[in-house]
Amino acid sequence: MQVDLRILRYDPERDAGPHWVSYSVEAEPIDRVLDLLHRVKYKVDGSLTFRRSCGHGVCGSDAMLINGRNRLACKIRVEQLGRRRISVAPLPGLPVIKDLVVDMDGFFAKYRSVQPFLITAGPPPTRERRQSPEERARYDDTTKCILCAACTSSCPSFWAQPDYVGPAAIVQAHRFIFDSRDEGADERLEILADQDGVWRCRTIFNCTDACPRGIEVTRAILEVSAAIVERQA
Amino acid sequence: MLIRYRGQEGMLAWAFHRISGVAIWVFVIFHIVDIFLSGANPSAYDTVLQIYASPIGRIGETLLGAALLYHALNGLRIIVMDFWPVFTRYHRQLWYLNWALFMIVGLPVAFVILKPIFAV
Amino acid sequence: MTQRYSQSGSPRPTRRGAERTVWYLMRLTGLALFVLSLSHFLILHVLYDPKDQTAAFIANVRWSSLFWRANDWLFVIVVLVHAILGIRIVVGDYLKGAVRMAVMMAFYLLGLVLFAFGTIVIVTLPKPTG
Amino acid sequence: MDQDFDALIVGAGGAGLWAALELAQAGVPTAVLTKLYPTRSHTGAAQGGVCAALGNHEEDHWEWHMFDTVKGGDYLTDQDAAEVLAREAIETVIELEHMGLPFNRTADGKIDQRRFGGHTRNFGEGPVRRSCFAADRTGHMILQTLYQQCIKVGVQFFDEYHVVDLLFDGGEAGAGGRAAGVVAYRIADGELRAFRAKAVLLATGGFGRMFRITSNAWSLTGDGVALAYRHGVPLQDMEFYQFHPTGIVGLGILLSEAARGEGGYLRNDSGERFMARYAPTLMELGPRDLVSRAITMEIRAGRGIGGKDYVYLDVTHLGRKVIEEKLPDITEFARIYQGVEPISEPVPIQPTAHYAMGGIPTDLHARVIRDADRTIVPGLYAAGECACVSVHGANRLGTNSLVDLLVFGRRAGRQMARDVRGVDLPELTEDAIEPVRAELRAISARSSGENAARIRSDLADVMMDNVGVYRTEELLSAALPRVRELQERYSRVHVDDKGTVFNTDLLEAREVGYLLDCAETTVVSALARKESRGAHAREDYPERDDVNFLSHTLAYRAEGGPRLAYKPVTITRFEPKPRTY
Ligand SMILES: Cc1cc2nc3c(=O)[nH]c(=O)nc-3n(C[C@H](O)[C@H](O)[C@H](O)COP(=O)(O)OP(=O)(O)OC[C@H]3O[C@@H](n4cnc5c(N)ncnc54)[C@H](O)[C@@H]3O)c2cc1C
Ligand code: HEM
Ligand code: SF4
Ligand code: F3S
Ligand code: FES
Repeated sequence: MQVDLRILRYDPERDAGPHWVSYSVEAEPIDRVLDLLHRVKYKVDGSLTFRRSCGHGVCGSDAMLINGRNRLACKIRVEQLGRRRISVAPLPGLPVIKDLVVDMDGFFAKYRSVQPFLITAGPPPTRERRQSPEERARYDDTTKCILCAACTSSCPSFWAQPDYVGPAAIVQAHRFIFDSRDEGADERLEILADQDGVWRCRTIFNCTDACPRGIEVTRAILEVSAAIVERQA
Repeated sequence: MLIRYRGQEGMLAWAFHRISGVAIWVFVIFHIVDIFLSGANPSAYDTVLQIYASPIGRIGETLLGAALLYHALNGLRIIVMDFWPVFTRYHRQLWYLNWALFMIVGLPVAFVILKPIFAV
Repeated sequence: MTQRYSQSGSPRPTRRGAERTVWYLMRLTGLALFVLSLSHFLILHVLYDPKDQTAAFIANVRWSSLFWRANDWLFVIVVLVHAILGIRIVVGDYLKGAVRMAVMMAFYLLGLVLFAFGTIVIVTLPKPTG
Repeated sequence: MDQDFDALIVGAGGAGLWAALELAQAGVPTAVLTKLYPTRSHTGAAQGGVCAALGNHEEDHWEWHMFDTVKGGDYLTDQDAAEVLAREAIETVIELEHMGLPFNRTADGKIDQRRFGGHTRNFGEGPVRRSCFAADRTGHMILQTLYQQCIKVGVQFFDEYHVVDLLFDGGEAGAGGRAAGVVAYRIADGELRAFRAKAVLLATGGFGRMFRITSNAWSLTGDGVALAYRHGVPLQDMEFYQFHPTGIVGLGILLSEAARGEGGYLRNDSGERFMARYAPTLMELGPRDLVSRAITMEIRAGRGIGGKDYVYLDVTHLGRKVIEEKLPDITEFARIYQGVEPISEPVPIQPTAHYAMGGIPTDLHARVIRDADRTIVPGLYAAGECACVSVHGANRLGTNSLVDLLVFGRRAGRQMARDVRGVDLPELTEDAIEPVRAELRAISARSSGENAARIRSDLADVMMDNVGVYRTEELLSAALPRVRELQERYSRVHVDDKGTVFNTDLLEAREVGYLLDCAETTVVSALARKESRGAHAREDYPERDDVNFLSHTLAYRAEGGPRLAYKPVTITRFEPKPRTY
């Protein structure tokens, strides 16, 4: 079948601003949007620019705004979109570099700001640290994050407050705060209790809806804010 | 952006919450001022009261009630999730529950408030 | 164009602020308002009809007891705290810099005025007459 | 515009990151250059696990692991390397746990382990639980954990810097030169920059994109391998390319061996567990080359599902709980990409190009060597999939690649930290970046010519059809001229995008050139190896021939096509024996 693929294109060296370009592409229902983008790039216009690597939803390269929602282009089938008309735009709220490529440096800087690494005191034991399956399960959900930015860039609170550390960074902090082996929770909670930390979340759930890994993002955020409040009490 | 992004229930719930919060503000300003008048200038207050009792006033009052009821119910939904994050899993259901309660409580109230318009 | 390589280290957020308290207060006042505002609305807009609520009615019936005066005074305070903090969030999302400061100042002032009005009327409204 | 470091690491997958960590901890000024953000590296796609003889469930010894590795590699494995691998696997896995890796746990809180293809107890008696795992996201967790540690110690990253050339001082790598740095193309704005260093590690991963059906990422184009080759380093054992038995039909996306490790079955059209005929002891847990061949035989014999080119992977009998808890990701892949529900239906699969056993030859300390005498190229190192130590021999066992990254990534970092002390920075001439600048300009300057994507697609077809699971003289010698023709077409490649900002068109065209180099050496090496060993299955020479071919192939770049030489295999403990499972 023919699909009308509309792409919000922008080349800083040629265009005054972003503009929609329409491509008529042959597609199977089982094709993914990434396949269509490749079809355009390889058969129509090689200058179409987007990131992608793994092609099956595990590397987090190709999050973009597809039919009004943030998703991974490699993980959404044409038939799931249910329309012959597909629109593709770069992730909202992040500076566009070219076509579908956005600047992720700020996103990663926020990620780094929450101390996303295990903090322990004292030398490690000779064998593995023990952790019960229950303790391991406590933070399982947030270990799945692939830092695709679909969540952060879908958040209206982030659009309004670009300094908001954002759901992805909180998810990463959550992964350590609730790891029984970690001893850096205080420091991390202190960071997230910042003005631009968890309090910016207005429980909008766009992040949870957008997460391609099915992480309960909002829940993680609220667990962190609850932990901060608890620590205060 | 807000319009381009096809948010789902959570985003709608938030948008309504914000709009209703601001709307109640407007009313609160009027309301405190007019009550103040009831002490400072009772006759002026009674004139203002006529506006509240008029059909337009009653419709406005219904809308205020709706905004307040929605904001209150959804505020509670947020608070519940804040203190028991597991409920985020059911945030949609909670929202629909809100609307059910909104209807159950809101319709009779609206009926009572609006009845005099038709009674005249 | 930004320097496109990662800075190492972990920049710590510096803007402390009382956001934690604000967040908590919003929830506490919200809970209180759930009771206060809904009961207020039900009593005064449903059980009684607005057209009956003349100045005399307020003075004679509604604020005939100290309890109701205290209740409504509390209500005014809680509403104002919640509403000011709430609008601060909204304004902060859409306005920046000096404009934001100016608008918030206006709201703080408005809040004070409203608090004064509310307090004055509750305290000074004459005791029931006749 | 130049930038100086003591050590440079090209690639931020598992191998590159661990090396970076070692160097940073040793206080060596280090930079990591990567064409993708580090967390996008393909190490993150690895699912099944990482083997180490921890013995958390049952008795296990590193000697057994070493034996399995040697036998799995069809005795082409260098046994000193396999010994290092099996021994150090244990401490690196423990170290990973200390870094915070969220392994699944046993009831008493230890690292959980499961079975994996080719891993056995007591020298082949039966399957053993050796693979340490974190659900079916082990690679993801390794990549994340190592990146986290790099952030912790403040490693300097140059994200989205595409390395397009290597620099040498005092002649090419193949002629006694010393590594002097790299040239990187900053993707964001097209700036070319020379980075100078005393030690350069190549950790750029594999090159599965030269095949049509592959589990590999789009970015796995053999950059480091081809660049080393172009500077005179021979490529070792390129004919050994692993096909993983269970790829999603048509797409190649991998359904991990973990599915079989947890007890999944393979079935043909009549529902038979056909592995009983090929590997009666290990059944579905036979090594990958054997299972892939078995599937191919079934399909050829018309026993594919409905006579088509695939068979079934059946996990339905494992039950919802096991499937959802231990295999969540691959369950999702089947649902999303095939519309199949693994809990109730068998999943259609076919072999998919997966892993390069061959690559840049190195010694046990990840130092690149340039001939059969193991002459070292000073300052140049390689680790990970792009390297060939050779620990995988003719066929890699499942999970051993991750072990390889950890063990030899770590060794590389340590060795580099030792080697840069007291050494001066090499000399770099002003115009060091000019050759590659000219090459890139030439591509951009052509206003018409060949389309790089077409060339890559044609290459993928040739390689899949002629250099796949089974090979013959006929197929291989037909492939060679076609690859050469593609190379000729490549000399006229052109791009649509003439800009400087994020020009993926240009970089992908460059990558196709790397793939062509990898493909040519693969075909030439495969033609010359007239035996069947591990992943290299020649139908015209079905037997292993230890008399003539118990040696590693080295393919040197030369006028008119690669020149081959051979290097002996290191045998320490285990004499070659017939390989049955
Ligand atoms: C789907 C799948 C599942 C797997 N499962 C397992 C498993 O369960 N167990 C196991 O042991 N192995 C598994 N493997 C194999 C294993 O994951 C890989 O061999 C291994 O991750 C390779 O790691 P690496 O560090 O060498 O390179 P990669 O992780 O591939 O990283 C390559 C790095 O090099 C960079 N790079 C490449 N070219 C350039 C350039 N020109 N300039 C700058 N940077 C560049 C990239 O940006 C990237 O950072 C699996 C592989 C696949 C594809
Ligand atoms: C009736 C009971 C009420 C409850 C339970 C309630 C609850 C809440 C809660 C929990 C929030 C925080 C939302 C968040 O952080 O995302 C909030 C925000 C807000 N409330 Fe209320 N509230 C009530 C009444 C009021 C009233 C009477 C006003 C009007 C003056 C008001 C104005 C606001 C405003 C302006 C916001 C900010 C909205 C936003 O962030 O988008 N609320 N309310
Ligand atoms: S939480 Fe989900 S949406 Fe957000 S970055 Fe991680 S994987 Fe992406
Ligand atoms: S969308 Fe934003 S407001 Fe909170 S719930 Fe998600 S972070
Ligand atoms: S390409 Fe890796 S997530 Fe889509």
